[in-house]
Order: sequence, then C-alpha cells, then structure tokens
Amino acid sequence: MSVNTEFKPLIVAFCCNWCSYAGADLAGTNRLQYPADVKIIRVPCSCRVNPMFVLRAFQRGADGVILCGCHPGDCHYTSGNYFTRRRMALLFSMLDYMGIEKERTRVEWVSAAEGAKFAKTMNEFVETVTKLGENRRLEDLRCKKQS
Amino acid sequence: MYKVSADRIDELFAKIAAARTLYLPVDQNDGRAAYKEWSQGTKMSSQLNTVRSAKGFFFPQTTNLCDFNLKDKEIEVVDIRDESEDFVVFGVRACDARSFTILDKVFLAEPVDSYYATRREHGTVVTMACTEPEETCFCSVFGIDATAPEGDASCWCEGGDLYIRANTEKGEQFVSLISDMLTECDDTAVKAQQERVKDILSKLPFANVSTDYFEKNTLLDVFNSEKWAKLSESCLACGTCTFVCPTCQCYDIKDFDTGHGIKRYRTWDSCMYADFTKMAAANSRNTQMQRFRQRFMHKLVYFPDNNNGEYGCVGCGRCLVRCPISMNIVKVMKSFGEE
Amino acid sequence: MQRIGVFVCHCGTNIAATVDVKAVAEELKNEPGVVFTADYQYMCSEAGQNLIQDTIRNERLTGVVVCSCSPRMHEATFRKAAAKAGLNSYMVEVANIREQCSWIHKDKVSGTEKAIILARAAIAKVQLNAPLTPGQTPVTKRALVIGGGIAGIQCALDIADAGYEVDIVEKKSTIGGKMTQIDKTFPTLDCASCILTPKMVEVAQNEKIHIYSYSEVEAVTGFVGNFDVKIRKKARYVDETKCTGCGECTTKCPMKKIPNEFNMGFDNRSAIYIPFAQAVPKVATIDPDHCNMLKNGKCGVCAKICTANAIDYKQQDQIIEEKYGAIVAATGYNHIDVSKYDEFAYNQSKDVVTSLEFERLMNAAGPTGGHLKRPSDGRDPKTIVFVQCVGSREAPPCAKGGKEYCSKICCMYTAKHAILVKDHYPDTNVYVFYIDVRTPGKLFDEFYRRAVEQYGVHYIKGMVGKVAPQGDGTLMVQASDLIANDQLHIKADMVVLAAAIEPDKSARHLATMLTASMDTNDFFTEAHAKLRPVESPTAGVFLAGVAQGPKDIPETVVQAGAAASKVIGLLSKDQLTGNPCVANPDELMCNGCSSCEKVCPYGAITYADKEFRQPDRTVAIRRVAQVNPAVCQGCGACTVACPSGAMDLKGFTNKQIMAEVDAICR
Amino acid sequence: MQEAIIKRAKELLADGTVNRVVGWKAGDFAYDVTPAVFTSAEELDKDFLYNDFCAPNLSKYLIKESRKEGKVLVFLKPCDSYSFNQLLKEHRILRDNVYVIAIPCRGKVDIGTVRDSGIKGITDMECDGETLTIHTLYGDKTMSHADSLGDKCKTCKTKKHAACFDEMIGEEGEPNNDGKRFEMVEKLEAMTSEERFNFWRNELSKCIRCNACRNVCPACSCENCVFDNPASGIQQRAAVTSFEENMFHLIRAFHVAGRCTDCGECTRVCPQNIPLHLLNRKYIKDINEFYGEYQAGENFDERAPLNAYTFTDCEPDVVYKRGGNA
Repeated sequence: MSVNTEFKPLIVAFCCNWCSYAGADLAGTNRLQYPADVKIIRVPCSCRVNPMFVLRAFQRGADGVILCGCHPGDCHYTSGNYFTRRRMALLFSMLDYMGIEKERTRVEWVSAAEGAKFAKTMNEFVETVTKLGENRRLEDLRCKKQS
Repeated sequence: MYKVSADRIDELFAKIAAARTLYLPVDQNDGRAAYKEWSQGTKMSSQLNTVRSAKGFFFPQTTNLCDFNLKDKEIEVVDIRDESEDFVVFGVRACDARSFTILDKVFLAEPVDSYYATRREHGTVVTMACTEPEETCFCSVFGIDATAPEGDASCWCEGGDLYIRANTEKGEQFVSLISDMLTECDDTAVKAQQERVKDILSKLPFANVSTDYFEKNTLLDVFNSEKWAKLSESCLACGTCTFVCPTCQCYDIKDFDTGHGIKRYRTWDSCMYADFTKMAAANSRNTQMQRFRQRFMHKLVYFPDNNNGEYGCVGCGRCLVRCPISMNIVKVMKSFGEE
Repeated sequence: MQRIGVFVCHCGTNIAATVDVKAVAEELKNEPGVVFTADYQYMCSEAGQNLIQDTIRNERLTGVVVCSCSPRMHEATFRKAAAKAGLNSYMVEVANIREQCSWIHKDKVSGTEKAIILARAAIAKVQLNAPLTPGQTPVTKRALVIGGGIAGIQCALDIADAGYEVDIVEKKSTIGGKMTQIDKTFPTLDCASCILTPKMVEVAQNEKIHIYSYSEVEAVTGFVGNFDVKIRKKARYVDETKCTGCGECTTKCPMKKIPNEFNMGFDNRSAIYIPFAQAVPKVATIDPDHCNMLKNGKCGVCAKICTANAIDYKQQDQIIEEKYGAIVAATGYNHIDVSKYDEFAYNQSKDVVTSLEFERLMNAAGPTGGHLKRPSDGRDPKTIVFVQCVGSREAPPCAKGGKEYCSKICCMYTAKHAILVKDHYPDTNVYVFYIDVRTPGKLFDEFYRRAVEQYGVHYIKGMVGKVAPQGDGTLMVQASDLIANDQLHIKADMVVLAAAIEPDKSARHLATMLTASMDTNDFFTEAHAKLRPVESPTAGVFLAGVAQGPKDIPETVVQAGAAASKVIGLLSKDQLTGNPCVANPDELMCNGCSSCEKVCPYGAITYADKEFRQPDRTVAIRRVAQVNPAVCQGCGACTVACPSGAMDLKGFTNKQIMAEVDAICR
Repeated sequence: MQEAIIKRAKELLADGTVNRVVGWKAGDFAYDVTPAVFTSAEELDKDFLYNDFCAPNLSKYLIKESRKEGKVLVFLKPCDSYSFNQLLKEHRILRDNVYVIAIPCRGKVDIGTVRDSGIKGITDMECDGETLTIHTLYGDKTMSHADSLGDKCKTCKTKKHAACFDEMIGEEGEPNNDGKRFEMVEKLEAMTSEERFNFWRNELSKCIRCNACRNVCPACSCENCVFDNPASGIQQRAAVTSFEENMFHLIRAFHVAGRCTDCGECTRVCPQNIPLHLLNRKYIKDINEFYGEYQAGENFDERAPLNAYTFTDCEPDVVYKRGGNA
C-alpha cells in the first residue's frame, strides 16, 4: 500500500485540565516534538467529553480523535475517568461495528508528569491516522474545504 | 396507443436511460420497493407501491436553497442551483400521479416555487396501471381511476406486452425516444384489463368509505368535534405518515454552518412534530390532538375548501401500512362517517 | 455580538521564534467578532496587562483572547487584569501557543498556522462565553465530629483550640473508643489510658466542645458550610444533668449477670452501668434489654437509692437539630467476627482469644487485674501462640468475612503482646506465626527485633492450619514452618488471633447520608489519594482515623489534626466562594431520570418536584434535577450522563466545546 | 385469554380500583390494532383486543397516563414489563397511579413480515395455534406462526415478566436461552470493517428521519430530544447527509445504551425496515461482555452500566485488541 506522504491528518485531542493538559504542557516545556496536526481542546475532565463532540470533530473534518485523561484512580474528581472509560469503550466499539476504522479513535491516560508519554502517544497516533488516510466513512461532505 | 413485448423491457429501459436519467421502483434487499436510478441489470419492482412516494422527485426531502459565504467580514450569497438534467420517472401509480397535481396546486401557484417548478419541468412522469390493488387502497374514494393513471404517459402490462399511451406533449417526446421499439396497436387488451381490475377495485374494503361528512358539515363543526381527542390519543407524534405521504407538502427552512459558510436548505416537516410551526412567541398548536387534527383537517377540509373540493389525499394507503399504531385517515373518515 | 480583543504574546523569543506573531495578529483581525488585535513582547508583564486593560476600556471589549503560554500558567493573571478593567474575568480565554505550539514545533510556517487555529478556537469559545460570578455561601461556624474515639477526640480538641464550637456524636455511652480497651501502646509501651484519659477529660471540660454520647446521626442535609444534621440522643433513662457518676446504682442493681462488653465479656456488669471508671461523661446508663423495671415494670431499685434523683424510666429518645459548617467522619473500626474461621477453634475453646480480648486480659484494670490467666480454667498459660493475618490479606472471594487488605496494626501489637508476656512471665513460650512481618514506622522495626532478639519470641513464617482443643485442656496447634519447610505441632495453652479490622458497620449508612463515597471495603474514600487524603470528595466532609483506612494511633492523631486544620480553614471563612463553572440543568428539558445524580461524585444533585406550565396551558408537576453550586466541582460527568442534554456545564458548555471543535476543524 | 382480560378489566373498573384501561383496540383488519384508553365496560366489549397481533408496547403511554387523575390499568406483555420497570427506575412513571396486570405472550405476528413474504391484499388473519390463515383479496394463504413473527419476537429475550406487576393472568413464561438473540450481531462482527460499513450505509441510507423509532422507544422518553433542541448544537429535522444519518442513530443508540430493554419496537415500527435493534443489541452485548450480564429493567435497584464503574473495567483499547482489519 502506498502512503500518501502529502496527507496531513487533522487530529483533535481532548485533554483533561488536571493531568493530560498539564502533561501536554510538560511535553512542550521539555521541547518534545510532535506533529502540528494535533490540536488540543481543554476540558475539565475526560468525563466532560460527550460522544457528540467526537462525532462533531469527524463531521467537521477531523481524521482522528483522541481523549486524554488522568490515569484510572488519579482523577481529580475521583471517578470521572472511570465513566469516560466505559463510555468510550462502548462508543468506540459501536463505531467499529458501524465500520468506522477503529484506529481513528483512541483514549490514553496521561499524567501531568508524563510529557514524554504525551508526545509519544501523539506521534504514534498521527502516524496511525496518516496511514489510514483521510476520514471518509464519517465525513460530512458539506464541511469539506472547498479548495 | 403503442405496445412492445414485455420481454424487451430491459432493452426499453436501456434506450430511455441513454437519453434521460431513468428512475423506477426497484425491490431492495429487504423486499420493499424504492425508486432507484436505472442501470444495466436493474429490474423493475412488481410491487404495488414504493415505501416512500414519488413526490421526492419534485419535492425532495432536503433541498439546498443557497449558500452564504463569509469573505473576511463580508457575506456573499451564492445561488447554488445548477442546470437540472431531464429525467424520467417510470412506473408511477395512479395515486402518486394524482399527488403531483395536488402538489402543483401548492407549489406552482403564485408565488411559484422555482425549485419545484424546475424539477417538474425537467421530469417526465410515466405511470403504470394497477392490476393487483391492496386492501389498503382507497384511491377511488377520491375519484382516481387506478386502471387509467394520469401522467405524461401511461402504461399497462397485459398479456406479455407493455402498452404505452402518451397523454401530454412531454409524453409524446418520451414515446418518440423509444418509438423505434414500439408498434402501434388498439386498446382492446387494455380495456379488458381495466374491466377486470375495476371489478376488484369495487370490492376493496375501503371502496365505499364516504367523504360525505366533510361535504355536509362546516369547517368549524369538524374542527370542534369531540372525536379528535379519542382518535389522537395514542399518536406517537412521529412523522411516518407525513413522510410516506405523497401529498404532504410542509417544509422547514434551516441553516447549516459548515465552518466556512452557511448552507440554507429546506427539509420536509411534519405537522405531527411538537415544534411544527413553532414561532418566536409560542406554538399555535400545543397538543398532539391539535397537531393530529391539523393533518386531517388539511387533507379533508382546508385543502378542498381552497381547491374546488379536491381532497388532499390520493388514497395510496401508505400511511395505513406504515403507521406504528395503525391510526390513519381511513379510521378518521370512518369515525366521522359513523355519526 | 461580542467585541473581542486578541493579544498575541511573543514571550521573548519563546513564542516568536517559531510563530510569526505579527502574522497571527494580522490574520485574526478577520475573525468574526474580533475588533482589535495586537502582539506584544510579554503579555504577562505589567505593561502587557496594562495593554489588555486599556484596550478593554478603549475598545469596549466584551471578550479577550490571549495567545500566550499555557492557561495553567497565566490564565488567572489575565483574568484578574480583565476584572480590574471591569470585564468579567470569565470572558477571558487563553490560546496555548507556547507549550502546545511554539515549543513543540520547529517549522515556523506550520507553527504559525497552528497558532492561528488555536486562537480561532479560543475566539470561537469566547463568542459563546457568558459572564460568570462565583456563588457566595455563608459558613456556619460549628463543626460536627462523628465518633468519639481518639481520632474524634483529637480532632475536636484541635478545632476547639482554634476557637470554634464542636459537637462530638458518640454512639456509645462514653467517648474514648477502642483506645480505652487497649493496655499498652507500641512501640513505647506507655499505658493507653494514661495518655488517653487526660484527653477525654480535656474534652469534657472544654467549653467549646459538646458531647452527644449515646447518640447517633439520624439525617444530614445541606452542603459545605451549611449542613443540617439531626442527631438522635438515645434514651439512657438517666438524667445526665443530675447524675453525679457515684456508681451507687450499679452496685445495688439486682441484674448483675450481664456480659461486660468493655471487658470483652470476660466479666459481668449490672443493667445500670458505667462502662469504666474514667468514662466521659461519667454518667450511668440503663441497658433496656436487661433492666427489670423497663422490661416488666418491677424493681426500681436504682431510682430508690439515687440521691441525685437522676433515674428517669420514662425518658424518650430525643432528636436534636443542629447546623454545622463542617463534618468529620471518625467512625473507627471493629475486629471482624472470627467465628467463621473454624480451623482456629474460636468457638470451641475459651482459650482461643482475639487480640483485643487479649488486651483486656493483660490490662491492670481488666477482668483479671492484669494477671494473665487462661479464660477457661484460670491457670497461667505456659505456651502462647499468636496467629497473624486472621482475615487480613485474604485472596478473594473472602467467604469467611476476611479482607483483601492488610490491617496494618497487627504486626506491631502482636510484637507488643509478645514482649509484654515475656516481660511479665519470662518462662512463657511465645510463638508468632506470620505471613510477613511489616514494621515500617519510627522505632517499629527495632521494637520487633527486640521481641525476637532480646525476648526470644519464636517468630515462624507460616500459617496455622488447625487449632485442636485437647482433652487435657490444651490446644494442639498444627502449623507449617515455611522457612524450615517443616510441619509443626505445638501444644499451646492459649492461642491469640490477630483478627482483621474493618470499618464500623454504621459507616455505610453515614456515608449515604453524607453523600460521601466509600470504597468496596466500606472505608471512606478521600478526595485525592495523595494530595487530599483527609478530605472526602464531598465538600465540607473530612475524614479521620481508621474510617478512612487501617492505621495506628499516631497516624490517627496526625490525620485527626490534619482534618481539624482543614475544618478550621473552612470555618475561618465567612463566605465560601464557589467555582462558577458548575453544572447547570435546564429544568424545561430535564426528565428527572436520576442519571446525573448517579454519576455525581459530590452529591451535588438533588431533585425537586416542580410545577411547569405545559404548552397546552395546563400545569404539570415534574421531577427535575437541582444542582447545588456550592457542592458541584464542575467535572461535567453529569452532562454526558444526561440523554436529553438538559445538563450543561458553565464555562465549558456543549456549544462552547463544539465551537472549539468547529474552529479547529475549519 | 382475551375474555379473561376483559372480564378482569371490567371488575377493576366496576369496583373503582381503576378508572380507565390502557389496552389494544381492534381495527379494520386483524392486524391494525391501535393502543387505546378504555373507560367503560361497553367500550371494552366493543373494541378491546388481545391476540397474536397486539404487538405495541403500552408502557410508554404510562408516562402521561400515570400523571392523570385516578388510577389506570395496564396490561403488560413480558417484554413490555421490562420497559415499564426501566421507566419506573427513571422516575418517569408514577407507580401508585398504575395497576399492572401481567399477561402472557407467545410472540406477535408482524404484518410487515407477512407482507414482505409477498402476500398481498390481506383482509383478515386468523391463527389457530401454529398456523396462520391469511385471507386476501386474491385468495387464502397460510404461514406458520413462527415464520410470521417480527424480528423482535423471533429472537425474544424472555417470556418471563419483570417483577413489577400487581397480578398476572395466564401462565408465567420462561427466559429464552437459545442463544440466537445475538446471532445477527455476531454475524456483523465477523465481517470486515468495510463490509460492516457498507451494511450500515445501505440500511441507514434508507432512513427518512420520521422519528418513529425514537417516539415509540420507551427509553427515549426525554421531555425534549437533543435532536429537537436548537440549543443542543446537533438539532436535525432530516438527515441531510450520510453523516447525519449515522449521527442520529449512533447518538440515539448511545443515549439508550444500558437503558434499552431490547423490546424491539424500533425495528417493528421502522417504515423503512431498518434493523435498528441491531445497534441497541450491540450495546447490550458489549455491556454484557465488558461489565457483566445486565438486563435493563430487570432489577429495580441495580445501577445502569453507564452510571457505574469498577476499578478494573476494560480499557477502551479492548476494541483494537479484538482484532479485525480496518
């Protein structure tokens, strides 16, 4: 399979304020590189991420969506990420069932100390999504860029 | 009148499709029929009716009206309509054919709905006479002859032959497209079929449902009837009846923000929905009973009042088949007729 | 339409080196709603902040976007600056173009492009921001401590010391808790009552502390700073204000054959009793299950002899309603019931005892006057076997009522028991069977080694398989020695079981009332395992002692003091300022289905039946969610649990987050 | 059965226990029964029906009915009883205002299934035990009862009621453990990602957004659906693009996940014959596999799986670990 080297995926990352967003900051502080394709949205907790947001990102042209939260047991709100874990396991399973490439969605637990893990995760995820190519199965043609 | 052997129907379709985009009822993998574009190998459905009516050819479920683009801080309005291509809808039943006449009265009256008018201009309706009506059919109640369907051209399938008759100029054009395959003939076979089918039609369970009540009583009598409460009590407020209906014509206009502009589109609406005709201040129909009543008042009272007595129903029976709780216009008419 | 100002920070070269800040500022001029853009060396500097403030005033800005370092760094700075210029501080958003852009990208073109996109997202969010005002709630300057053990006592004393009123609710007739029953304390071997009873007296004498003994919490409503608590003061049939604690009644009471709980049933007490000499309050209590007068209306001896006239057979339970600003749960523990462990023959032989029973047998104030005797025949035990981890560190399914966790205190108190036995009766053979000996703690390991090295206690790694009572009254202990790989048979006179400890049974019900969460073992959960270990996730509820997890006395005291300082910190405020980014239900959309309530870790959501005018102008009553903004911490779990979308989160609304998504994906 | 039910309904009306009855009303043909409220013995005698064609689930009507004056009698088939219980759990029905009679069900004849088998012009149907006699304009046809069932009944989860009724008429049934309930889900799971995508695209592209599935669904009991709420940001009137078709059904299935009792009404009422229950069943199957067996509406006190968690739940990457190609 030939990989289109020109293709730059658009990745939306939802990061919880307390662990993962701080982890992303730490990746920056340590000057750890990852592709500019990743755009982070700050949420108070991973449990704030509604499946609607994930679908919205795909609709608007995202090629991959990743959620980052505190490690299970470390949630600032004690239990938020446990709910995230169930919700997203079920949602991703359903997306897969409907034939949406399962590699386009991901949940990763990143602590405030894991800047390196954040950068590594993003590098891997961008690579995976780049291989998959443009999101076709969950696109909304109206939202395609007209260029 | 012309005829062509039914064995050559694929060839016929290929011929039509070469000149115009051809749509016809096709059995889907679940056994139910839907209009699809013809391509090599497509077989026409033998079923009486498609789940959705043919109105979508002229009044699609959603129509893009225009775009608004934002250029810096300026708004630019873009007419996105392009030249429509000519198309043929083949195999339309008498009821659906009549529904176009009803829709025309709404959309082609001043001010003309140009989106509808354009589609109507480009479309040729070729109808197919019914031979095996269903128990839910009641088109005769509204003066429709299922054995002599209207449309630009009409067809009958009888004894291994397909009979075609052009009714309009567009119909003539259609016939000329395929004239080299047709042979001229008389209408003996067609007449015989019509006699036979009329006999079945007269014996249909709803052949004698009466519209008398709506003719003899005033608008307000019907409107204020106590029957509506009981009839509507189990209505789920879904839009199934309106969306399978060939004559329901209500729509809503909405804007969609694509991120780099706005698409303004219109989409079918349903008077069964709680937010139907919801306005800034409030909703004029607050209960399901009122919304339910609206649908039947429209078809049985308001529309005929405004259109020389023509009812806004063509008796296709789709709502009878599809309503999740089996409440329908026939039950409404019968309930009023009972008095 | 908002009037938004965008400020792009160079951060020296930190941002400017990989992001063309001027281009960003220029590009963003075209965004809808943006009326002003500028770039500046250091936005966080005084001059930078002045730029923001001046622009807010001059351009009549309704929203501000600062493109700079992480909001975790300077969001508060910029919000304060905006507030000073009269703009609601929640109308400020930060686009993180340093940590999440310039520092991770080398290419200036893509860095600039990304900075613009991140700024667009922030602008899109600000478009939908609404001014938020943190709620203010007053604080009732009174604390409630539930449980009167050493944890509760210490906590109450510390709070009272800071000048606040404290009430202790203790379900027993005296405060003091488990520590009153303990003989000596490890590793110093000072006498438990000698160090505890002065504190109990101190509590009794402290004017700021009120003790509700023989009482239980009946209901808790309200929230941090404003709890309403109902306390059931159980009828003790003795007027506390009159009783002098002389004890005359307890000696005259004809019902004397009632097993004495304080001494673990090794001796008896009367139906009217004072649990022990130093009880606080030192007031008699009638045990209604055994009092002849209360049961049959015959007797009345105590009333006749009481010179203070304190006996009141007609006394009823009393419900006391009180308001509190903070609540400390210090409900303590109990030993598990070991009777299901048939292998240890606890039910078959009186000489198999639990460690707490052993404490009483060793205690100078105990049933034997401190002389260690076999409960069965009163003989001196010559060989004693201690069994560790009875019901602790068990593998699931723990069918006999055991626990998966380590009870933490048993290794040390067993070492203490062994030392005390050897100290008093040097010729006694002492065996300790253990899985591991765990002695982390100051002077703990030294203490254990003293037992082994100085006192010659036989520590054997291995589990006891069976304890078999013999015809001659001895106990045959079958055990394995895992180190010597040997099967041992020890003829013992006594066996002491180090039973696991578990949270008091009342804690579960209390947790429900407090909406405080618990773990699967019924220990209270802390708000954060590492960083907030004495707070419950429910604001205003604090934790002390074993109620939160197994711990020894010094740790309990430390935690009690920590909890007290948290309570003091809370009560010292006149008003609580909430986080305004809280859940916000739309009552018209709410179904009242309870999904949100189920996922709320703070118990911030309650329901109310409210009247709604229906579209058809009739009035319907519906159950709808109510969020207490003083309790909600703003995690947003409820917003996703809500199927109708009735629940939204202020500051992070569905629309705001979707607008950010849209802007990023544009 | 019908006689016994009518008799009991009349008794309860007569002795004032209830002032109305929610049941099924006869139509013009055997199959077109309509849920209805009966207030008198005469109405019951005239129109009340309970037979092999009474498929509609009456539980959702109680959201409104239980808030009206006086007590209402309702008849619940086994699968309806789970919906009823789930609605109770979500505080949507006021239990005190409802008198529930559990009635047995042997699977309902689905007119869609009969019609799709090619039988036309159906004027009447009779069922004597196992054989369905179908009178049509074009002669009589027969079909076995088993073949005539709708999808919802062919793979029925149980013939045993959830514990929510005041009394029972007839015999209590047994849970169905033939393992066929998830057969179709498994078949889809075994397909390649692309095949699944094509399967669902083909099905969901038929959707006309009539909302019948949503409005009939007892789990979709929202006062105002997110899809009707302009403030939600995802309001739709019709699905304009394939994305919106997917979106509606995905979100709807997610919102009822852990709450859907698998009553199958969504598929029964779909005018376009979309097997919507296969979405809900996927969630049910996943929940059973990930978090332990759970039947919504069975146990009144049990927490819904999406409102609960354990420390050891599987991670979302369970989806990748299942294998299969992209």
